[in-house]
Amino acid sequence: MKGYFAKRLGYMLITLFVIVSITFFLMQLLPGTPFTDPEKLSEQQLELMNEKYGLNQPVAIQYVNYVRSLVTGDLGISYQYEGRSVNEILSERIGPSALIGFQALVFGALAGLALGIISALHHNSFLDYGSVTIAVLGMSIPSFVFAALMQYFIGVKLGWLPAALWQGYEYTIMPSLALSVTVIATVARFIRTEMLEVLGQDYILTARAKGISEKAVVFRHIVRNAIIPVVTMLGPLAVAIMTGTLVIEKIFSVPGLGEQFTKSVLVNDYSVIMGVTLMYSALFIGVVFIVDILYGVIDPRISIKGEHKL
Amino acid sequence: MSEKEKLIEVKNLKKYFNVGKGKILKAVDDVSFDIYKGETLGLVGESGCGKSTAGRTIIQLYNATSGQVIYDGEDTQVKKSAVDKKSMKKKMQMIYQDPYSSLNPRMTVLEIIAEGIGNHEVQLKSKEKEARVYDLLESVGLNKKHANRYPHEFSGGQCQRIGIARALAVAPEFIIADEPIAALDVSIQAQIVNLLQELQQKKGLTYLFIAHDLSMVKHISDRIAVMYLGGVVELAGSEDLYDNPLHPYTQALLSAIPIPDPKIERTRERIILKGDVPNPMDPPSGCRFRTRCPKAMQICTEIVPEWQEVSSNHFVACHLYKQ
Amino acid sequence: KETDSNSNKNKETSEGKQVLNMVEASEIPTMDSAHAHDNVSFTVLSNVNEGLYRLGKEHKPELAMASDDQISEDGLVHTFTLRDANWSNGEPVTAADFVYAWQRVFKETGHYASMFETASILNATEILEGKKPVEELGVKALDEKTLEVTLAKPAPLLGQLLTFPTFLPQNQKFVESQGKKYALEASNVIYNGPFMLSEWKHDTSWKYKKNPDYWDADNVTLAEINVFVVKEAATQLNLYETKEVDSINLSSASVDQYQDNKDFMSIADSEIFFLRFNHNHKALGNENIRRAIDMSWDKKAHVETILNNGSLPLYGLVPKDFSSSPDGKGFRELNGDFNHGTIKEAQKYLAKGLEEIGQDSVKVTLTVSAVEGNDKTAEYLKSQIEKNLPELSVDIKLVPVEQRYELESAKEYDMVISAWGPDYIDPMTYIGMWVTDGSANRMDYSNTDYDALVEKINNENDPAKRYQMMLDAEKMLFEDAAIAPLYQRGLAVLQRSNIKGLVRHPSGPDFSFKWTRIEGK
Amino acid sequence: MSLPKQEITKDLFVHAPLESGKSEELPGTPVTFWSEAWRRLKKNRGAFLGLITIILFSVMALIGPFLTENSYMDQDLALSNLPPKAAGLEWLGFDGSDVNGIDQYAARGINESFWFGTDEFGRDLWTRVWKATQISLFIAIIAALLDLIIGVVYGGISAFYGGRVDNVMQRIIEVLIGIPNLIVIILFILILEPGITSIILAMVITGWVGMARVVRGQILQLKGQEYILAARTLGTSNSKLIWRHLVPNVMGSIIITLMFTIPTAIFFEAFLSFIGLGLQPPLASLGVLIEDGYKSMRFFSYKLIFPAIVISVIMISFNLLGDGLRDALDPKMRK
Amino acid sequence: MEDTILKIDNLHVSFKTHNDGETKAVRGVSFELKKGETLAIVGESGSGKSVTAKSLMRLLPKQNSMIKDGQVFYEGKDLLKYSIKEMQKIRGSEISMVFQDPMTSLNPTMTIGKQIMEGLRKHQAFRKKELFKKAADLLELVGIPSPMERMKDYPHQFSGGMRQRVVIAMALACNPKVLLADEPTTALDVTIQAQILDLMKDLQKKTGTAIIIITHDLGVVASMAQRVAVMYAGEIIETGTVDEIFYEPKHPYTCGLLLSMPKLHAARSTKLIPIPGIPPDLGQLPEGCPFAARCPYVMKVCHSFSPSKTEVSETHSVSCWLEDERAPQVEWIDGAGGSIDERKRKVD
Ligand SMILES: Nc1ncnc2c1ncn2[C@@H]1O[C@H](COP(=O)(O)OP(=O)(O)OP(=O)(O)O)[C@@H](O)[C@H]1O
Ligand SMILES: Nc1ncnc2c1ncn2[C@@H]1O[C@H](COP(=O)(O)OP(=O)(O)OP(=O)(O)O)[C@@H](O)[C@H]1O
Ligand SMILES: [Mg+2]
Ligand SMILES: [Mg+2]
Repeated sequence: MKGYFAKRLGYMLITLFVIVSITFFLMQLLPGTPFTDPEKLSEQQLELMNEKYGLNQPVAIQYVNYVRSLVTGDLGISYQYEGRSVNEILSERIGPSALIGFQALVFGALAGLALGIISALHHNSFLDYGSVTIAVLGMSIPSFVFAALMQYFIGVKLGWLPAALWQGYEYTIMPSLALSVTVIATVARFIRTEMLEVLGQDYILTARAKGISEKAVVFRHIVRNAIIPVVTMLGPLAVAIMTGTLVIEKIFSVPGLGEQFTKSVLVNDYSVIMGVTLMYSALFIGVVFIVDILYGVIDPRISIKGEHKL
Repeated sequence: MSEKEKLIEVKNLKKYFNVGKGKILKAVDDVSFDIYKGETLGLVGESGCGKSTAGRTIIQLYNATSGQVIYDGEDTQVKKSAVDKKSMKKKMQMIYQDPYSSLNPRMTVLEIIAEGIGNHEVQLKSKEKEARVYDLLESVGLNKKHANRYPHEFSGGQCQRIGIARALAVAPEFIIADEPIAALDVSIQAQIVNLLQELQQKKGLTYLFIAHDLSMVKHISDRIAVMYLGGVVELAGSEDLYDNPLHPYTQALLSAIPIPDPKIERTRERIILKGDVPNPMDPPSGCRFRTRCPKAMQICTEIVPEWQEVSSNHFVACHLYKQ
Repeated sequence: KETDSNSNKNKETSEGKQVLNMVEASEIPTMDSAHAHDNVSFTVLSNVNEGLYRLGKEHKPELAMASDDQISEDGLVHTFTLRDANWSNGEPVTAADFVYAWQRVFKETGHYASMFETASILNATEILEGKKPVEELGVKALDEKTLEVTLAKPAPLLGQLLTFPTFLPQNQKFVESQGKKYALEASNVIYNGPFMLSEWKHDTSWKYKKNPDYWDADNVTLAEINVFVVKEAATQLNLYETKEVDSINLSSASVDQYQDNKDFMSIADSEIFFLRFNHNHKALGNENIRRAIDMSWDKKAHVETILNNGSLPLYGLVPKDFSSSPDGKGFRELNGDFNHGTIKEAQKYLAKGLEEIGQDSVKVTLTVSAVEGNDKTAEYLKSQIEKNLPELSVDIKLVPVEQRYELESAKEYDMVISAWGPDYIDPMTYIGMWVTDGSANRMDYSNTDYDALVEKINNENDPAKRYQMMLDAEKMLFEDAAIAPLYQRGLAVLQRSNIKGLVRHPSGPDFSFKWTRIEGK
Repeated sequence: MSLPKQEITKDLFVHAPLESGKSEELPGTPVTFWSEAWRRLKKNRGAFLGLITIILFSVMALIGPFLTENSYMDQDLALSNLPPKAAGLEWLGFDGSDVNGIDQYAARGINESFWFGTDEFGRDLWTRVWKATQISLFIAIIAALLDLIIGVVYGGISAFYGGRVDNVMQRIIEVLIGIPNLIVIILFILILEPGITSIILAMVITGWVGMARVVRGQILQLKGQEYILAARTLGTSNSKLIWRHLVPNVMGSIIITLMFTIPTAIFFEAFLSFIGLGLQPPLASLGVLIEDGYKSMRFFSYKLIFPAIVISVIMISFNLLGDGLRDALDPKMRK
Repeated sequence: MEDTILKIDNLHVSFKTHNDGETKAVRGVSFELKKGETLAIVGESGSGKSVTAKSLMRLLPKQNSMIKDGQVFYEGKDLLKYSIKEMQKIRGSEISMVFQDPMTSLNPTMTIGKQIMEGLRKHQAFRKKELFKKAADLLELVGIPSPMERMKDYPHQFSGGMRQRVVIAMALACNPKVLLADEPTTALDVTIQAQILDLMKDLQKKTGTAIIIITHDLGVVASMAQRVAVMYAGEIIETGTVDEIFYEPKHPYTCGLLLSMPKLHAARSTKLIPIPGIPPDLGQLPEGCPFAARCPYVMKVCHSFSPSKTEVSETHSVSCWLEDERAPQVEWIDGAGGSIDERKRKVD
């Protein structure tokens, strides 16, 4: 068990390291300098700035320096917001992203679950077709189209929720909703398929043959078994949500990681780009890791320890 | 029987699988037997005891971990030129258990059967190939009209016959039938068994007939080898084995088979084995059967019983018959 | 719950009380005046701090922290007397605060250290070149309230320049006590201006509160200003409509809808947009071809239809309503339009130019970054040029801003759409760009006569003569057709009509809130 | 049983064997896998509708720009920002009036009708929408095909050779999927010269991994199938094994995956355009048009609506078709 | 009859197929089960055995199945008229069922103990402790060593044979009067099969449960059942005691089945006689006797008219035109072991 964790952790670190290296060198290829407004900067001034941030050193040395400070947990200093450390920026930014991401995930998963379950239990009925339609629409209509429409209709026309900004809880609702659309659709579709699969299994017949109530059959046997594989969806969902935050945060003016990334990329804020990439990768790898662990915990068939009695 | 020519000699054949995490699964562990020309050797044993693995190793689908398979005096395990390998392949064929998964769903029956012909007789024209396929179809009780159909249009028995035709296409001398009837309905099983027997007579084929159903094996085989957990525990002529089973496992196996005759069933005393087949990754020491053996002795725990000929052509690996 | 009621309060108060809600497209990059180099920082700093001078309502420098500015006869030494004013932590604002802050700009390699050179402060050039230590900068604290600034040469623009945020004072004791944290949060800065930053949620919002200790606090009406960071124009508009904010800039797409709104106004800005030609390019090095391009397209239709935000067509370098001569005539009016020709003329120039370089047709790349709708401008330019000058074909190359800067500096472009906003309110901020090898030149334009003229302007103390020379310089630039001006930016603004005295400056800070008040309905 | 006994006459009771072999006869005509799949697909209403829509939109993407006299890049500022107008469709809102209800065509004295309206340059949006569809589809299809080629080769090699090769190749994939693809895509687009090629390349850089995994999984599964073993005992060469046995059987999964890669690629392209990493004007993809439309959706909502509808319909169609194909091609659904 | 516990009368079950067709899986099945006896249903794959069993339990999938006709009397009451709630009370407590594949008939994510207790709790309101004890006792009864510990294990930790034991323990938890065992040993190895059959016989002796065992293995029938029903294409074509079926089969299909099986004790030279052809498609049944196409004794009438049931003896009935008085007298082979040549001659 311990060995397994250590090994997995090792893998994760290697992956992260590879990602850091790739990103670092990719960044070197990015055209332009990280200093905003060089329109007004003289050559001389630029040189001084480069020197100050160590950007005039050979790439290899910069790389070593970066990795060295990374090991100590220091992600460097932003070029865009002078003097502010990347760690600090990220720690501020992660909150909103995590909050809307989490809400979107929870709400999306629950709604998707409900939709999927209804759909599967009423297979080939109108309820089913309705849910499937919702799911397909949710997967097909780009989230930014959704977000734009929501902002206009719910925020401006109806005035039910704040159209944008980040000033309190009600401001988190619309971005979360917009973000959850993909989640709902994905989960609903997945659950539906899984449920149908489980419905055809012999053990459902066995359960019914025991005479237990239909409710118990549905929830204790069908839904439970159908939900387990949803855990594997967490990875792709995390990616979908990350992708989503990039535009959703922009549209709703949410001060999150995604918005930070798009901004930093356009102004070559190297250290922030690196930081966000690292953050996203770590999050993603973490999710994958947790998924594996969770799977082992939820699904008794998969045992990390590998012990099998007969 | 001893004057019969040996077609295949299997000597101390071992096939181990590396199943990861440093674990080794001894699917076939030190197996030796001969197959004579023109005979049917039955191979029975419970699921997972290594029958298929043995068959596949003999036909070189797997590389043996150690040991030899000598075919007509030639060691098949020795590295050979591609041409030799091909001609060797032509001599040995296999029939599979699952009638559906053993036929490529995207090929017509014609293509399926012609494939082997094409591989070995490259110069053959397609017209000639077709004619050959039609002949083969006839010989398995199907006809020309079936040639352009796809496997999913056939019933299980028909698929199995197509599989047989495919094996016959390269005119082999030796066929391994790996549970060819296990997936078929009772009423269809006889069709296939009869066909196999008929073909054997016509073409002088040699069979290795793998099954877990002893009654069918007994019906078709001249001799029977009984496998348990990777090893052959007993080998004898089929009547001999039935009348005089020596190994406690063979005895139990025979007694476990329900006989479709109520009168016999009512009076029969069963030897019911305790427990299950042990995990092949972690087999018992000494004799592998000892954990379920009603006659287990102290020695069985310690020493692997030797493979010995107890009476003429009756081999057994059991401490009870130590000479 | 708390935030809940807060936002409601915002809505209420924005209609009656002295609270203003604004949007800004980006976060405050820095609150450290030594580093500030962008409009957002400038705006915040100018409202929460105060230097010797401040930009007045009419964008003229007014004495601020200094109550007096004594100029020596040779015009080289300015002696400032400071007011009795305090920092927000109670410490008095002293002359030493200025000395410390100014020197710190060099020590910290601030972006705008070159501003000291522009202002002709003694030894600024040498310090920048590393030839002299910072301590030799021409600024000295004679006593607690007297500051002496020595110049390398007389500088008629000094007052104007000193309004620039780089010249703001900083309190040494406080800065040093904060160490690395200085200016990173609202609580890590101290204020001596009309407002204080009372809250700063990075990337989300910040809030100004009236500074009760400000020397001129009596004349400050606004109690609170909330600024929200909103990047998307569409989102800004939504917020205006839901009354979350009181003033926004409209994107061109929305102008039509609001043109007749009582809150709508169109404001001319002083940022100019122009085509920079690479003078090393075979075809674009040719004056006639450049001129042909400049004349070939419909600038009026462009600003009216494509930009549609109050921008003006530009036929010169110095924008309209930016500067006027000592006798009160506008620069633009004095010099008139350049290269304002017809398509026929353009075609003639092109023919001539093509003959000179011996080519039948020319293919050029137009580099542009997608800010300020420049991509739209580029599309229009391409279509116009190709239609009116069939011998020319234009490829658009869309790049991120940073990349555009790099390509410009390396002169790896044929034509590029550039912009220039004034650093101070004087035509020189535009004219100075084009001297040979100037850092803003970036197109290898070189005219020794022009260089000499600029040199002369810089040393001229007589305002009238100086102004004439600047007019001549612009003429010279356009005789060469060195650049092709595109337009002068305008802002289409939607602003509640009860907001009065919200001053928008053409250079430096975007807004001054000092004089702003909200009138009842 | 229910039949009256009297009908059953004595003469019926004679031995009447069927000719032998009759029971072996198969009904109907031979059905290939693909024709079977096609039949199944046709029965799936959603999928079939999706297929028709895709074909329709693809055709429109090709001929749509030529249905009017306007080219996608011809500007005429006199015609700028005209609302959609189509004769006969006035009741649907195609009446040429703007948000304030003013008929812009009448107000400006324009006789021509623009079905989808015009943009601020006076370019015909009908032409532009279909041109954009063409470009979006082109990008998506090329990217998906590249994914396919790389994925099939990589996954195929990994699974077919197995053992250490597979191990190493899998480790590489594991690292690759740890990288959030969007970030890499964005970085790559910034590094490469902007344009269609870089967008395609950037998407392919991480996109092939999915295909590779699908192909590998499928081949690993197929490798154990008995017909592959049979082919090997028949002495079939490796190349024949791949081309005749593995590829045709993996094809189904590949096509299904492809059907889901294409909309993903369309989406990604639109997404990139939306955050400002799009194409070089005057070329436009659906994403570029949507981004443009989003900015002016208040007053010129038609600028957002048409491209948004087109992209959504295309995505829906591909998803429906993909679902349908999965049902039609999935061997699990077969007998 | 007093001792009849279950009586199926003229059961018809159909499935909707994709192209709006209908698969008539069960067509007029009638039989009865007496208290404590074992009835075997044999028949080819797809002949409707499982569907019959599932109909009794009302466990057919709702969406595409229809019980078109017939009655299922359990202790005199028609189960088909029961509401779902009432049916749930019957299931597991009065009638239980064991399915073919032990690998898939247990919920993989629930412990064995929970799965056993689930049914117990529903039908017999035990307290938690008692429930546990009872469940462990059941495991012990079906021969699972150290049942207390194994209660907490998941199905994948058990071997196939043990799982089938668990399933049987579950089925017997509430002492049902009828046990439906749908091919309970088909997926198991012979030695394990022997264990399970032994166990079932043993338990039947102890509890007196009536068993319907579904199988296609005539050996299992011979060793387990007192009475046999032979199904073909959705119909029961012959019923009788084991001895009647094995030694005096009346239907050519039953006969063919017996002749196509190898006999362990017979001489090796005995040839098997296969039934030619393949079973009919239940979607498009030909008119007349469904076996006609494969029957060696087929007559003209068989192709057009369904044969009616003929009582051969009190316990033995068969549906075949050969039993009609007008049919030519065919001489029956005495027992399955009879000479083939003899039969052949008669056919020709
Ligand atoms: N490719 C393989 N890799 C690892 N283990 C294998 C492989 N093939 C077979 N085994 C293992 O080897 C043992 C013997 O398998 P084999 O298929 O030979 O048994 P069998 O006697 O044919 O069983 P069955 O009757 O179920 O076909 C089993 O435990 C099986 O799990
Ligand atoms: N859920 C279902 N939907 C549609 N058809 C079904 C369904 N279940 C069974 N059938 C059909 O009903 C017929 C009888 O099936 P059944 O399962 O009763 O056969 P069986 O005698 O139990 O066969 P086996 O020995 O293979 O278990 C078959 O043709 C089958 O295709
Ligand atoms: Mg096998
Ligand atoms: Mg069944």
